[in-house]
Amino acid sequence: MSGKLLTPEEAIRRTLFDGARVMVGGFGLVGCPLTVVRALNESPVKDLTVISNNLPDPGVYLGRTLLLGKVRHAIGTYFTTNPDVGRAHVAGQLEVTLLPQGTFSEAIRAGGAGLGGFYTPTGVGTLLAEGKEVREIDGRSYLLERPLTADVALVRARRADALGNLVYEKTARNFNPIMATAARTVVAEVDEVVETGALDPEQIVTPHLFVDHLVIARERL
Amino acid sequence: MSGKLLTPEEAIRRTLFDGARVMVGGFGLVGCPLTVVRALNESPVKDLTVISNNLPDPGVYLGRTLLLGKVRHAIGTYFTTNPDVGRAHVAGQLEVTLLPQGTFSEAIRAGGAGLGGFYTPTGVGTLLAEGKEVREIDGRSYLLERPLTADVALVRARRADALGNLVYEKTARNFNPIMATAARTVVAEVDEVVETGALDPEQIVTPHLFVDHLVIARERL
Amino acid sequence: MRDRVARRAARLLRPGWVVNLGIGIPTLMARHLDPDAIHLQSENGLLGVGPPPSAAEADPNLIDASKRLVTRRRGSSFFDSATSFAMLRGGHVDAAVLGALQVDERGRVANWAVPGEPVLGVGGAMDILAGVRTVIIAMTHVTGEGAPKLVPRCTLPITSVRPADWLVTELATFRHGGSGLRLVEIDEGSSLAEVRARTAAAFEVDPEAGLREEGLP
Amino acid sequence: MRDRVARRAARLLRPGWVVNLGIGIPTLMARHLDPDAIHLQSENGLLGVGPPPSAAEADPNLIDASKRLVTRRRGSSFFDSATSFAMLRGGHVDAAVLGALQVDERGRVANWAVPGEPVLGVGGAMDILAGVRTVIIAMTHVTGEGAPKLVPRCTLPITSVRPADWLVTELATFRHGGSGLRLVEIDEGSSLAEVRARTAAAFEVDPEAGLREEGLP
Repeated sequence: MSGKLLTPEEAIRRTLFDGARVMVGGFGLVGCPLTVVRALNESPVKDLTVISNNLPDPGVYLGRTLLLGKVRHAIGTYFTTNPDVGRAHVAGQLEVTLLPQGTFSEAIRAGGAGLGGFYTPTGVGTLLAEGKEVREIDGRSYLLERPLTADVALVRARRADALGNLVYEKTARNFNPIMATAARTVVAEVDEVVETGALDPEQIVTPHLFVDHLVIARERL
Repeated sequence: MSGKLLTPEEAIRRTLFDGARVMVGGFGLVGCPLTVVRALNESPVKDLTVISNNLPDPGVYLGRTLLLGKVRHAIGTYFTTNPDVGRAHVAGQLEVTLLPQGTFSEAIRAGGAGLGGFYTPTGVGTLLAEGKEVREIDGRSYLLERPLTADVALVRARRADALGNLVYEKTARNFNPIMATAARTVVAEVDEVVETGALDPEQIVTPHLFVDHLVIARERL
Repeated sequence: MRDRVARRAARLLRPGWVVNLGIGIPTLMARHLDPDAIHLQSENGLLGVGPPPSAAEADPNLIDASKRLVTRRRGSSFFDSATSFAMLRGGHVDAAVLGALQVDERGRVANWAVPGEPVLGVGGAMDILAGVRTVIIAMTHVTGEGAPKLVPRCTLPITSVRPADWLVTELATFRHGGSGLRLVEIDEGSSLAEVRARTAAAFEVDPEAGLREEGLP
Repeated sequence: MRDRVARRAARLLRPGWVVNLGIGIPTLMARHLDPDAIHLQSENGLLGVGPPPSAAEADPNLIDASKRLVTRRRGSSFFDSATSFAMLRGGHVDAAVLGALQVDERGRVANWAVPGEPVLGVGGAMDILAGVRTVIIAMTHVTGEGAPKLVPRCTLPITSVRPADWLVTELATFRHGGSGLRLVEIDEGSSLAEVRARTAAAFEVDPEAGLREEGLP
């Protein structure tokens, strides 16, 4: 039906590798590609850098990826709700890079847009400014932030057409559309794949040129 | 019906002033708010800085704004198709700032997003890099570009709801959604205002918090 | 007590405003707001947050930034996180109400990190303080142990160099202007003496502060 | 002659590619492309550009970046200009075909400004050269006055320091690799001698260049 359609296992096998940088959509589990993350957990890949707002939830999905020892470095904004992150970090098993959520989002967008960096007022004068260039522009101070990119992005959408155009579902949209722009290879988990032409061209959020593979969700929130 | 609804004349009178920086949507006349621009031309405002991809078309709409002597400075990407721009520039009556179209778009988005600037690879080593900071980041050269903001944005959308949420029409979308984020006051010209709740929340491109005033179009392409 | 803070903070919001409510006391404010007059923005990508759903309405894909199930109001819209923070950082959101661990005489807020523990969460608070037009801090006046949270200088890591504009507690409301903290309202159940006793920060007192339980200037 | 250039350039595109076509000769290519295999992106905000409309189909709000009326293909999408250039600059578009005034031995392209005249238009060419994966220049081999356009060093202002990957004219096709220009195909109506005579730039010659009218390596 769609040349982009793969099983979750195939999608992981074809795209991920030891040491890969992988973006995973979701604000908590809302908008997290559950089926694909489960396939990741069942695969042998390891030493991942995971770029995701959190590592949700304790013991399951990305929380389980962490417990399986597959995550070397987590880049995100809010890991407080998963105590395993703190434990792994204190034990020296997990590097954590924390960014303000707006900076995290903008860095992903910048990565997808081919930019070399951007100046944001967020975080100036705080602990998260440590080691970052501060620059005064028109009398206001800004931090230089670098783009985030990845080898693979695992995103969740509501629906795809056969070409790979995506539409999202309510607040499950969150980081998914920007992550879909910022990785070399993009896997989108969807509830259904409709025929090309069935999505309103004014309503498509992620045009198909950003999407490499589609996976049908086997589980939902 | 909508508390944001004004006549085009009122919208210009309430928002524009001599010396204002004004963004105007459109790629040529497609997506240009024709009714509002006509009201601008009939108003006494002058000494404007116009931020628009072009000044379309020769002798009409923004081309007429230019001939009326209201434009002091034009910031855009492609003025070649309006010979009056070249004439006014050579005569010393019009300052022109030329940006690559991607830089222009990104600068408007950055202005709306509260950023202090961004590094783009576009334009490095060309005439348009003159006077701009060049920075090497991870082995590639980038130019520092500054955000663009305005006092007023005049944009064109297909439809608004009473709150001011906007949806657009085909390639008339172009610069309008980003300009709607980058000005202190935003006037949106639309074909119709529907009741709040009539627009699909997944389909709204410009949420109402960006829109101050609505004007019903009196003329169309 | 927390609800009393929420009610007082709600009175600072103006009709037509777009408002972001943080975690903690601010989430209690929604019930005190006119839903036709105040538009709630949630940084996970929703403008037009509605009240909690009935069991039948509950949609697991419709949450707010506190990860609570919500509904949506008529005229709401969904957007991605970069767009959401462009709204917040870009000055398009009229007000935010945030909780805090400390606020100091400069109006600076500490609400994200505790010394001695690994810092593993920051969320959106830094962006909100960087960009939202009016920032209101809603918090208890003292810690659970009775220590003042209004201090001369934050001893906890600050969230931003940008000062909060208003500070609301169960005892009082302060305005932070260019010249420091100013007490503008005292709760009818409290007194200037009590406010002074439980506040470590220096502050000016508005002559009418005691008269302002209903309606601020 | 221009159509011959367009036809040869079209053969460089691969099935499944997303391609941006510039103003001039590139706009003639669309008719030589399989619309199910090549997706045309237009920087004014459309992925899935279709052929020109019939009079009945014509929609003034549906244009390409050359401001010509177009139609849209099934599966097309509309987006704003910042998103469109994020695609182009961010490396998400497989190929672009651009016209040029000059191309030099380093593969550098001049296609936007003429010395002595005020520079009043640049459009999207600089972003396209900065970010699109494969850049193909499609141009006449010499100027209207017969002067070579393939020169040792551009004398007109360059559009980018990034070299073009392919250069197609009515006489020949060149590949630009790390080591300079390489002639890989000669038109069946031309000869190596003619290409040399009308080219001011130095170039290597692929031994099979004369045999490649149909299908490139």
